[in-house]
Amino acid sequence: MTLNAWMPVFALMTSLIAAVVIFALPEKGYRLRTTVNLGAALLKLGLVAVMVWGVFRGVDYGLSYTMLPGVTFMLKADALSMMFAGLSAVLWLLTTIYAVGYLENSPNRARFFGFFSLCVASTMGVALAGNLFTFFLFYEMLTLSTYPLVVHRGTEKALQAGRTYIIYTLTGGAVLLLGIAWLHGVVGDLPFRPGGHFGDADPDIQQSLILIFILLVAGLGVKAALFPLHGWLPQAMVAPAPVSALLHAVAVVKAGAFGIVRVVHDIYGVEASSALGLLEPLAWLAAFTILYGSVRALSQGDLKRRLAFSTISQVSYIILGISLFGPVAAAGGLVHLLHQGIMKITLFFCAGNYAETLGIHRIEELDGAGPRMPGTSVAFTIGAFGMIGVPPLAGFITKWTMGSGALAVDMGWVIAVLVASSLLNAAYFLPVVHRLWFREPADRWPRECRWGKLETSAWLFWPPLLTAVMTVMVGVLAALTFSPLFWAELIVLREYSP
Amino acid sequence: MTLYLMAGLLFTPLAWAVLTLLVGFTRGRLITWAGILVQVLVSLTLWLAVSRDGGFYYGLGGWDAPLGIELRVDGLAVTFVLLTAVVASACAIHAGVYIDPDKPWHRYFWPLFWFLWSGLNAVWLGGDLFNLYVGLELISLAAVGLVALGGSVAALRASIRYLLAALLGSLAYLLGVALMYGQFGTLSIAGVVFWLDQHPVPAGSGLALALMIAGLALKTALFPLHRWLPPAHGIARSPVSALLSALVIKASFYIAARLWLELGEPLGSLAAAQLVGLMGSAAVVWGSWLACRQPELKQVVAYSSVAQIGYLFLLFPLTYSVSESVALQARQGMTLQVISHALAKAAMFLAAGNLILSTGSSRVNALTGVSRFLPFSLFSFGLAGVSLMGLPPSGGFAAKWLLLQASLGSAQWWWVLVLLAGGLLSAVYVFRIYRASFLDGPETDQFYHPPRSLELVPMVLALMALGLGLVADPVLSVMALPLEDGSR
Amino acid sequence: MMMGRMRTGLIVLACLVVTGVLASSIWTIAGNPAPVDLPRMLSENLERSGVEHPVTAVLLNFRSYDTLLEIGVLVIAGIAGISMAETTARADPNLRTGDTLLYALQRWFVPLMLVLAGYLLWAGADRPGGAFQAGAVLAAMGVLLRLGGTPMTFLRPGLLLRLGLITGFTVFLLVAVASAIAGEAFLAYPPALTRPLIVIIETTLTLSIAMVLLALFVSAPVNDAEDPDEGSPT
Amino acid sequence: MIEFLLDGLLVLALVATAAAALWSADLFRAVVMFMAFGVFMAAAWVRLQAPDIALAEAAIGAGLTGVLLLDAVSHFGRGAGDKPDPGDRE
Amino acid sequence: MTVPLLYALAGTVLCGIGLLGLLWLSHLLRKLLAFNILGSGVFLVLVGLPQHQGGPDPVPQALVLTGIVVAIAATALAVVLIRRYYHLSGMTSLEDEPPARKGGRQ
Repeated sequence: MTLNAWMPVFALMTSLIAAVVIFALPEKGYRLRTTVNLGAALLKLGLVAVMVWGVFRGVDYGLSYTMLPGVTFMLKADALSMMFAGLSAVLWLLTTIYAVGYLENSPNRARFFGFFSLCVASTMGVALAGNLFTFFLFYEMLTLSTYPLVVHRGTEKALQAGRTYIIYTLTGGAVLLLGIAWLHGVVGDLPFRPGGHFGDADPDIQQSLILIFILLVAGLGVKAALFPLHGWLPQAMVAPAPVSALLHAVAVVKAGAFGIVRVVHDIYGVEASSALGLLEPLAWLAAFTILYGSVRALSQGDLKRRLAFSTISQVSYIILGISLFGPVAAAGGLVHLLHQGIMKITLFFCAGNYAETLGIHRIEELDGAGPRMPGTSVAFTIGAFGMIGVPPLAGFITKWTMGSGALAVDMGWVIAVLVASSLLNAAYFLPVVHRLWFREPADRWPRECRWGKLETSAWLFWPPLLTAVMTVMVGVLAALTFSPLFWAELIVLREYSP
Repeated sequence: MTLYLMAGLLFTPLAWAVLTLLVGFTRGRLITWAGILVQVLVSLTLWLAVSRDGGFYYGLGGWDAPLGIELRVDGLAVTFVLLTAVVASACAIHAGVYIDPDKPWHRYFWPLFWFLWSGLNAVWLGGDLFNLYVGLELISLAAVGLVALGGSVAALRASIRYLLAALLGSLAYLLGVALMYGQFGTLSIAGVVFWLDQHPVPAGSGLALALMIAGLALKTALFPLHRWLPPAHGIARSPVSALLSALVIKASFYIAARLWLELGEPLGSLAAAQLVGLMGSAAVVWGSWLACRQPELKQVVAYSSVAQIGYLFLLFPLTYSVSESVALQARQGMTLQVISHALAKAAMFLAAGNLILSTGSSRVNALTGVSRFLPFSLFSFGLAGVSLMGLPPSGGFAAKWLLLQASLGSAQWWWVLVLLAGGLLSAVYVFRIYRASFLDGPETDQFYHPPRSLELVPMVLALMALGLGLVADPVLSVMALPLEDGSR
Repeated sequence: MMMGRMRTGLIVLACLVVTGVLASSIWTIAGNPAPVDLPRMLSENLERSGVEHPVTAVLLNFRSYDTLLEIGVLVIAGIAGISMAETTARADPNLRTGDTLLYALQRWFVPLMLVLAGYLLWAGADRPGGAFQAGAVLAAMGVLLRLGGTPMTFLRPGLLLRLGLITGFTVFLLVAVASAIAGEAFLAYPPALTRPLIVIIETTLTLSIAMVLLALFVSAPVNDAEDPDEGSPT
Repeated sequence: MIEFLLDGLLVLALVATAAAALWSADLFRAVVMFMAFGVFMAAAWVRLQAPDIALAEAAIGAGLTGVLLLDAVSHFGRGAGDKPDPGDRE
Repeated sequence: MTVPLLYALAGTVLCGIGLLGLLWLSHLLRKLLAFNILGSGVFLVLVGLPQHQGGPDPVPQALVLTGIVVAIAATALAVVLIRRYYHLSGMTSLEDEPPARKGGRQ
């Protein structure tokens, strides 16, 4: 076993061990806990960075052993997994910083950060899984480790939301398990492989392959909040801001979308899936979800709920992208995995700041908050514009690439969808921005400023700004090597010409 | 070498039962610790020996079957011996702290415990139909004695019910044995199998198998014969409940499974297999449903046992007239389910005992705020719950996966539905406990904090149940070991 | 009530069915010959077993493991029984009756039973009879004495009683493991000593069996002390 | 032939006493019937050329169990809920 | 039709009666009687069936002796439990819930 083989394990272990240590620490050990948290986050970031470089140079990180008769536990780092791993590594660091500030002197912090690290560990596992079985392992682990975070507040409402969340996700998990087990029964243990395995699927298993695909997508669609299965997401809003940021930007929804990408690209393979006629319905479903989410977002008065529905719509961009049978569009979809993460987490951080500092939860309370909290509000504005797709921000890159991709495979209707959703985005984000900057502040806010010059505690102030800057950067520097777009094109290259 | 090992294995528990009977509770505890050490070492060595150079038959008293009694020491048997050693020691260590030594009747806990252990070993290794009957009675009476210990009305009520059910079960089994002996003139299972290989199946011998399995199903509390179980497992002291749920019901199931695997093909019938599977599924659904509606913590756990037993009986339809590979998967799934349920359920009962100890109430909704002030016991409970729900990477998940594969492989999709639905239903009652404990309780900590040793034992068991899935393959490879000299 | 009657009917029907099926299959089984002829093998090995009486040979040599465990069962019952017991509660007068019949019974039967028990024990080796029968008779005698009001203080739960309970079992066990240590299989008697060993075992067993049965008989009611049981709401 | 008749009678007696032991209205009589059943069983064992069991049955079945149960009955008081009524299944 | 077979069949009848009693009767002592009768029936089958062909067979006889001892042990224990149960609760059957604990068994 070379060191390379163990790299994924290390990347996993950093947060797993962090979780155990944090559980072991006493509630009081505030300073030590924070150190462990940040230390682990930084270490993980370093490991991931090394692996990104390695994967780019074609180093093969992976280890596998037989876990059950005929079933292998397989960890493996390829371009796609590094994209997701990198995203979660970066955002985990920021979110940890944010959470430390957000939960200052609130109870049960040991529990919170413990499960928080566990959740990130499972996300890492999802990213680095080498086959569907391993993927499922961490996928369910993610479900379990996020439940305590959702119900963290311990109020009736939180527990209700947790109930809904668990019912949705576990049922989805069961369906997914059935799909995986069935697939395993039909064709055995398949590692993820660019180009997939069913380029030449023999006709007599095609029927079951189609059914299995439906099962898999249905199972994963729950976390990805595809249209009929999205019900849990808005409810999960009761969770503390860092959690919803993580849930929506990185861990849960992305795990679902990521899984769908894996199934389409690395198990079935795009050719096979389109040959089986599976991609087009998926595309339609995704398109519908995009519009549906945006429309529902319009009517939400609660800021976080509006963001939630925006998530539902945005995540489906990824699925739409990969389900359009063509490299450029696929790159657009994949890059959105990153872009949406960065933008959405910015917005959630800001929402958290408003709530924490000014006690604002509803949109109409935001009047004039801009001058009061300039930094946060600038970040929010950038994020919102990004979502709308204002050039040269991240969202614009996504939509542009996808649009051209759609044209390349002459599916004009996608353009229409993109335009419509952008308009809708504008329709539900611009009013918020307008309220922020151009309305008279209501003076029920706490006057005194506890944090010196800053508008809020430093822990809460910097993360959103950073992510906002990223939002700009990934847009402006999209042409550079190692920009998300570049990386997505790398993935697509390996997928379409295996 | 193995001779001494076997002697030690059979002798130690009985001898320790005698020793502990002669002393009081506290001294009995010390002696027990020594005994645990011996027993665990012996079991482990035997396991290693068998996994190195295969299983063997061990003729007691120097007489081979059919005249004497032969023990059948194969991979499966020694694995269960080892499992028993682990779980029973854990329960004993927990009990040593948990049980109040001042009550005069608690001195009788240790001897009963050791007799129970010896009975379990006798059953795992037994290769002789009548000897298995005696072993079963040993277990049942010891278990009843443990439940009745302390003799409150509720305990008596439960134990009498338990006793009657157990007796009826063993008599049904014995009747089956009588028919078998009348038919084949021998009591050794291997002998019967061997004869059946050469000869056509004689008429009227199916009933024997049916009677035996019916009796054993009653002792295993298979739905709809389960009504004796929840009172008994609910009322007993937590370590006792752990023993009962983890090991005792497994003993009778183990015999039933072994009989079915060896005699099912010739003597059984498709209808019977499907019927048993159906009862198992009903147990899964009904047990979980009732577990969701229990107001008391230990009752929830007890009914979850009723449900989990249901999975085990899916073995019957999944091994009858199916391809070799499917049957193998089903066998392995069953074994993993037995082991992981034993570990998880023991952990759960012990943790439940701790929670009851610290909340001072046995009701579920008394758990409010527990997650804040004593997360440790709750955590072990939760981890055990993960295994019961069959979520990865627990042993329960591995078992479920194998059973899924088996039912898909043999195109019996209806069991697939049962497996998935069962998982979700168990999630409902497990999360019911989490929910109760996550509710934000009073600001102050008014719970009694049990000593660390009490909290550690269930945690270890739960972690083993959780990790089992990751090391399932090596474990299964030992269990697949054949006997060095085929059947007699 | 309607339900009750229906259930009763069902139960009766079920039992009838069971009986019928059982009888029919016994009839069929009786038809076909048993493949293994155990009795013959038995009689061939009888002289190696050290006793002339085949049943005793089976009980204490061929299938001695059964017997060991079975004594275990008896001891368990005894333990569980005395764990409930508190013998002073037996002082209730209506049992210490001045019943003349009982006295007569005692006067005539007790010695008789002693003799009988002794005979049975001694006969066991080569004629019908043996430890169980002897033990049972002994126990019955004890019961008579008991009913007659003899206190039998040694039956109070104490070290003495517990020793008595397990003596036979212990001896049996020691013999078993001694053979194992000698390198034989568990429970294999050395050929030379078989007979004496079996006699020793039987004698001690007789006493213990009688002891257990008596203890169980005596220890019926009860100490009113209770644990709070966990299953019940507090 | 004649011993077949005898066996037949013995079997009938067994069944009759068994039934009586279970369904006689009075608990005390039930137990007495049971002891009678034990005696008949002993006889049956003799007929089956199983003298050991016969002895054991006579001593244990008829004697000891009977006494145990009689004592229990006297403890219950003979009237204690002893009419045969539908019971619960185990 | 031989003598042992006759007794084996008689055994089945006793099994039937015992089972009926065990299921139907509610008084615990009667259940106990039923259990013993059921046991006797099983023992008859155990000895009678093999002896139907080739003469007396000591093995099942030995088994029955063991079985009888187990049965008496169980019976004696049951009597102790039942008597204590009656002593504490005044009940002779498992029919009605005692006041001591509600819930639990559905």
